[in-house]
Amino acid sequence: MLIVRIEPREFDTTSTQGARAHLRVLGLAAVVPLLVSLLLGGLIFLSNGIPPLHGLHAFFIAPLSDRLGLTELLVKAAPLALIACGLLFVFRANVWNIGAEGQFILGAIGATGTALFLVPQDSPFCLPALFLGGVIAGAAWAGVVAWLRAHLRVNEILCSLMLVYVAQLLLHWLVQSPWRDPQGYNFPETALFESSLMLPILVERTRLHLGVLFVVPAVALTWLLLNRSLFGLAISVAGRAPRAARFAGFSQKRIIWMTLLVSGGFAGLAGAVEVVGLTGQLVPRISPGYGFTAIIVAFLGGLHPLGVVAAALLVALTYLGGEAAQVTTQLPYAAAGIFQGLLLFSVLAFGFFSRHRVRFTRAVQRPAGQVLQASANLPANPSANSSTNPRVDL
Amino acid sequence: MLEISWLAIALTIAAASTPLLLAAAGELVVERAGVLNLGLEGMMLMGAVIGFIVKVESGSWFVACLAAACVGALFSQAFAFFVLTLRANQVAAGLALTILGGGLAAVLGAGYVGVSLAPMPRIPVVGSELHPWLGLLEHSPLFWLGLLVVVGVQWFLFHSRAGLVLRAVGDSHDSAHALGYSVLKVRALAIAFGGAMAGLGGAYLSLVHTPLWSEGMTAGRGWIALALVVFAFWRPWRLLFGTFFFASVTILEIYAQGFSLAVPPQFFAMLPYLATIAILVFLSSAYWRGRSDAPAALGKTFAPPY
Amino acid sequence: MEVCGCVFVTCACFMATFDVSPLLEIRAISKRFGDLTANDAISLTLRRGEIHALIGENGAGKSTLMQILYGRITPDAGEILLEGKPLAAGTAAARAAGITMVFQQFVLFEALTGLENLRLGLGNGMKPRALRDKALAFAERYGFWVELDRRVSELSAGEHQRLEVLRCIMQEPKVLIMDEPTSVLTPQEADGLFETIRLLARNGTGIVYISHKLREIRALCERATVLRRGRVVARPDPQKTELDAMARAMLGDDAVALADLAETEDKATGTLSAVPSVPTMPSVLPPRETTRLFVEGLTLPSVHRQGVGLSDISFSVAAGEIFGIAGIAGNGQNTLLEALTGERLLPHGQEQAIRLQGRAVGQLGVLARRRLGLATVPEDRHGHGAVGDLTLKENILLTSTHVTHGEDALVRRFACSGGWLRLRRAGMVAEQVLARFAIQGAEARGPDTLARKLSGGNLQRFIVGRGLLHAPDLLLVLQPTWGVDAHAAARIHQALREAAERGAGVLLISQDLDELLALSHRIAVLARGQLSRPFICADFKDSPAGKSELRHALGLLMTGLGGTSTNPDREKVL
Amino acid sequence: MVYLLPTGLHLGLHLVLHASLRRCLRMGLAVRFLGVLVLVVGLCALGVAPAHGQEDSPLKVAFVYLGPIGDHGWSYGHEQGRLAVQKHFGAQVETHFVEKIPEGPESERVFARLIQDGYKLIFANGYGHTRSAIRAARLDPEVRLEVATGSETSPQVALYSARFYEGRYIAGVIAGHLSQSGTAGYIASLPVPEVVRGINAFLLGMRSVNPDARLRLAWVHAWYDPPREADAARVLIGRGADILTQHTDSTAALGVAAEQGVKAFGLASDMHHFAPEIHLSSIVNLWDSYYIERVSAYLDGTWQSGRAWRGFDGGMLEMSAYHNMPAEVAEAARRVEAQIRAGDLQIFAGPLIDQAGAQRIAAGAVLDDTALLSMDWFLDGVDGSLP
Repeated sequence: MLIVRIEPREFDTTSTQGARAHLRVLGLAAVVPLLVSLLLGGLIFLSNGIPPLHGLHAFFIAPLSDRLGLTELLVKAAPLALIACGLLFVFRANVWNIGAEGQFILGAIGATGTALFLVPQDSPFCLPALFLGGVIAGAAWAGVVAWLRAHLRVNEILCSLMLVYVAQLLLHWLVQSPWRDPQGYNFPETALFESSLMLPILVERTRLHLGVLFVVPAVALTWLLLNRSLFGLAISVAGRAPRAARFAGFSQKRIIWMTLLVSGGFAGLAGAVEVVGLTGQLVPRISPGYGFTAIIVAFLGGLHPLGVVAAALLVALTYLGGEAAQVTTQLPYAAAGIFQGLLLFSVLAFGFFSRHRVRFTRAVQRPAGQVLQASANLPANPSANSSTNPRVDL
Repeated sequence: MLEISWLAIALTIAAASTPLLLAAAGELVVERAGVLNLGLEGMMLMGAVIGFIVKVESGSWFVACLAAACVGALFSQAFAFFVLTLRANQVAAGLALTILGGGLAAVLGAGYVGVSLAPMPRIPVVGSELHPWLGLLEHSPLFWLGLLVVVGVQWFLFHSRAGLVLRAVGDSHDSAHALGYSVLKVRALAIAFGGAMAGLGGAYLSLVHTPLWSEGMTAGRGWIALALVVFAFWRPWRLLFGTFFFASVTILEIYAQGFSLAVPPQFFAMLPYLATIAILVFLSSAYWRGRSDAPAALGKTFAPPY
Repeated sequence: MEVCGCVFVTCACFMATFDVSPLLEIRAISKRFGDLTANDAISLTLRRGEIHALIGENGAGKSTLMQILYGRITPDAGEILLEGKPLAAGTAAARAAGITMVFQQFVLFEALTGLENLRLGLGNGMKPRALRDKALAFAERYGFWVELDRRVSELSAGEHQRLEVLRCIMQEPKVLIMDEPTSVLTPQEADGLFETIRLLARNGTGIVYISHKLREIRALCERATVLRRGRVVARPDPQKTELDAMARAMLGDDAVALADLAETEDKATGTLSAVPSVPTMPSVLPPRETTRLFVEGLTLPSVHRQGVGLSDISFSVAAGEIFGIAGIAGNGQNTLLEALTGERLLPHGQEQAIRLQGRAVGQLGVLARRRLGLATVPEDRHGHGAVGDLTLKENILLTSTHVTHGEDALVRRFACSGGWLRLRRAGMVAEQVLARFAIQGAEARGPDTLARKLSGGNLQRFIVGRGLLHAPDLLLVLQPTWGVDAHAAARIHQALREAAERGAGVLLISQDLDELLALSHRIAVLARGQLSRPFICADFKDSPAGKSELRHALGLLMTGLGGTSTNPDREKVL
Repeated sequence: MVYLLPTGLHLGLHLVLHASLRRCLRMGLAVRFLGVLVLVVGLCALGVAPAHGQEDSPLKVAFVYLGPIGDHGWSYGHEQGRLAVQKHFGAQVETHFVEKIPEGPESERVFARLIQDGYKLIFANGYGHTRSAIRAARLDPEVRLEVATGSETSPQVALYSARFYEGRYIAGVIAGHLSQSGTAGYIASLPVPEVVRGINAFLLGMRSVNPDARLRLAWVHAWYDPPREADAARVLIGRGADILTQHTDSTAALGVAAEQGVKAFGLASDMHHFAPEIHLSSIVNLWDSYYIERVSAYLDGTWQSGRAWRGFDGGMLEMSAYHNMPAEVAEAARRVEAQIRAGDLQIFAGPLIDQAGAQRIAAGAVLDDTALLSMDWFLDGVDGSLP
């Protein structure tokens, strides 16, 4: 009988050999998921009658081969990275805010509301005010979750998810009724912002706007807060051992509040950037699911700020690739979802394989006679052991 | 006239609630076993597209439904593999399943968009011409299957030994393991059942409700089914009320348009979500804490001692 | 013919009683976890109707061996024969073959009823009604009563244990493994359990009884196997061997070394609750000039529905004093610790119930109390006192934020008071702690070692060292040597004594009487949430008779039998 | 600039990678994985030189569709137009379509991508594509875009649409004849003037036959949401409608109508084969002639921005064959069609009374195009309101 055993992989990273083995496994864990995803993706191309290499080229490389593609990559990755940065705080604290989509929408609403009703158009503070409006609205939406979680102990996964739909409906109501552009032929969208309320474009004739650069300080701040501040330490402790957090004097409620507010604030900022940098108005489809995709980004990035940047670029690439592949190969746009799903699954899998080894061993029970010879209080011979238990290490 | 109208409302609500009922009944079993599968949407879409394709290609309703259930179950095993064997985070794996399912279904169904089907025949009721109320009973077989599944799940969980083991696994996987029950096997089976039911729920949409295939046609019903399980306090028969309520709200929203309510329709549509939050608040109140049927091991990863 | 039959029956009886072939035979079982050899070619035989003790320190390999026997862990080598037949792998196979186990931590399902738990424990498809009848019959036969229709979450700890035992004996097992079954029981409950065990043995069940309480073993067992570091080191006869000798076998040469180490003080070692020699006790009560902690009329319900709360607790801890609170775990210790550390705040109006350094702190949080000079060593090392996935230097920050006092300048200035962390300085401080407490296992990476990489004893020393870092005025210690090897225990005791000598008040909450007697100046007993009058140890110092009298009195109080256990005499509390 | 970006990306990630290798224990695995991944992709990207459009190539014409071409509705109709263009011009043009491009900011990238790929004339068929098209047009002064049912023009962006309401009116006439209850159901998508106009026209058609006719509305708040459309159809039938029509893009309503035995109209293309036993007729959009005309104009250099709005006479509309109705009803419908085509029948002729009882246009007058293009009120007789 063959049994599969899963054992933790421990590396003695103090010795060069151990460290090398560790690096080898990590390297493997980095390359293999990619290859697996590409292989499976290639198979999907093949099954749709597209030569796999051609398809993969169209998907992953063609979109990056010109200025437009590169700038679009950044434009697309920026909101993902911003939201995911915020999600790092909650996920590390073991608070499962999966309602970033709703917070993103509220951020867009907040920025639009500020632009339409609150700011005098010629004020020099109007742009910051828009972002502030977005951040506050997003944080407030997450604050609802925080309040429910911290004070009423409501499961945050479900209530943050429910609030996404409430936010979407709120957005639909706003653009269809009170905030609808009076000159807009009843189309469900708000009036366009004045150009003074839009972020400047960085590269001529592209959509690369100033908001994309917000990612840099956001990531730096996230890294600093998580790794070098007491707040970050409190988050790590609370996420891993809530009792230890209480013991250390980190208030659980405060951590829930703070992490959710930060996460909502980041999502709100992303929503504001989207409105102020790109659309210049509020439209019903302001988010193509950024909030949900950012969850993938956070996990793909290993819950690390720099990883999040790389993951955001990669996931943005799958979106661009999906569009590009549709243009060149007629593969449905949704194929991007396949690559995202595969990537996430592969990363989950190889995260596991880098931490555990799988052994296939023969069943331990051996014929009695064989053991009788080796027993009688003698320690079993290890070499005989390994020869009778052939094993395959993964 | 009025009578007909109420009858029609009831029929419409019943039709709209069936996919929710199927998917939620499956998810309820999964959650009772201690696993939170957020991949419902993906599994429903897979069921919807495969059911539709098989129906178009084979012409048999039965084979189509069977295929949808099988594909749902198979697809859910990908989730099971990651969550159980590889001990991956359930939230991440569930989301991955949703995204992957949406993408795969779209690619698989690309050639079937716009293909037409006659709707699935209903089970005729003898004498339905005599009185309109008897017409209430005329439904597609999947509707009846949904009710049967709820009854079956109720019986299974609370009156069968296997159901007891499943609840035990969801309550404390360590204890169940110590007693020699295979936690992973029980959970894998539960996830497979959940996948099959989600697949059928999706197939209901593509085979009965519309009947056509379109990308992303579940339009968030998987997430609602997830909320429904909470709504039902993890009790199968309460699912009936839950689905009825959710479906009523979506249907009555369309009805209400005729009456020019002062409330914007969007606020009407928010009701089910707000109601779910309210239920969650209620469940977590001091009275219910520790007394609710929420499985204690829900969402926790089981790592057997090696 | 009749005679023949008689002889045959007699023979059969004889065979049954003196069956030469053992019921269970464990042959050369080996198991390694990474670098650790948990079991090294262990063999053991169990006869029918025998109660066999398996003795060893924490970490000696007892639990691993039993988990292997029960099929939860697959051994690397060796085999198990039950009635001469090899046992297949897996828990299910072991249970089917007639092996059951009463776990130290209950294997019960909180959300299910007692009856459902029994159904799950029995592999057959018996109808619930028949099962209930059978359960009641068994409960009657073995003389205890269990609530079957309520959810387990609503039952008490004793009822949990009875349910667990009932579930095992209803399977009419051939082999019953009991892993420290008395750890949560009162002596009276334990006596009841012993009766049940003897009855089972008389009916032919082979029982493996795991414990390190040697007195229990002497009372119960016929044979014993002593494990140390994964090997069988002795097979004494518990009825004949001196307890002292068994303890030495259990501790091996370390015990001797330890005796040398602790020569000047005493021989107490945390885990050796059964070491027969009464340790020397502190001889003088320190002068009671400064009161560090003053608790008066503290009443607090438990957060858990079935937990034990506190009712009207009063005591005080003076500077330089070690105040011991004895009591079996689950009698309100956790509630008391949470109330004292500030993890739980007292309700409004009760601020005065706890006074630290003369200040009412009932409404102050953990940080504020820490600033007032409180340090704590909680019971759970992993997940409470330390976080396994964080490094030592990060762990050292856990109790150091917002604190600015300490012996030297580095300690005073390394901790952050909000905002940014000072990781480099924290690393230096962690290194100090590592060196001062001779902590092993962190040589390679120093303060960057993950806490979980340290062994239990070393991590506990680290936590104690961290507690002493800021020269606390009051040190709260809960079960400091639970599951810690003898060497580490001695070090920890020494550290506590030094802290008291330096002028700190030490509150030691423990269920280990030997530890308490060895360290404390005064000892009170916490039972069912109530605290007894404190005993001044110096009063009993004079004779061995006095010591055993004290031990006896404390034991009675711990089991809830002491006459004066209810309200402490407040006059005497100072 | 073009080459700086990937190089920078590459360098940055290289730094990430090295840093992470050094501190291998403390950092997440996936970081390194992604580092490697993006590095690989970045290097590949560097290796591929940007493609430049070649001269003397055929005119590249792109079609951007809101829905799937298989919807047998709106996008399907446009796809028929594209095929006609390709057939008409042969090697002179190269056409290409992109489907399921949602309205909103994301569509701008699709336009930009197409423009970058050298497409010079782009047709899009969602009103929400308008703003994106205007913005994207700035990328290339030579590019011309056209948006069907769009909201605003620019020098590079033209709008085109059909006078669907003419077909709606004829459908209303048929419904007026056939409806037993005098009540028809109308599944509406979004409250844009386009939809509002169709609803009013349908009611006017019905009332031209049966002055007491009523029209019930059900909004589904989407152009394409089959399950919701099916729900709405069921609700309308439940509320007494015995004729269904829809202003959404799927055939779901026809499916429900077939199931419930209620007669229904199709939209955008001939939907007869979806429900042969209950399908009455479909308002078919014909884009062939318009597309061919505009492509020729671009090739000739005579393309001009503007707003094209044509009905039966302009060849943008036709009614598919009439089924499931008495011959005299079909005859009446044909007669009305001929009148509209000839300009003898003004659909929005006064007096028109809105729901609030106000007279929108007096007897003898006709609503002009400006009023039609911004219509946001319902006639008396419509059960329902603008959401």
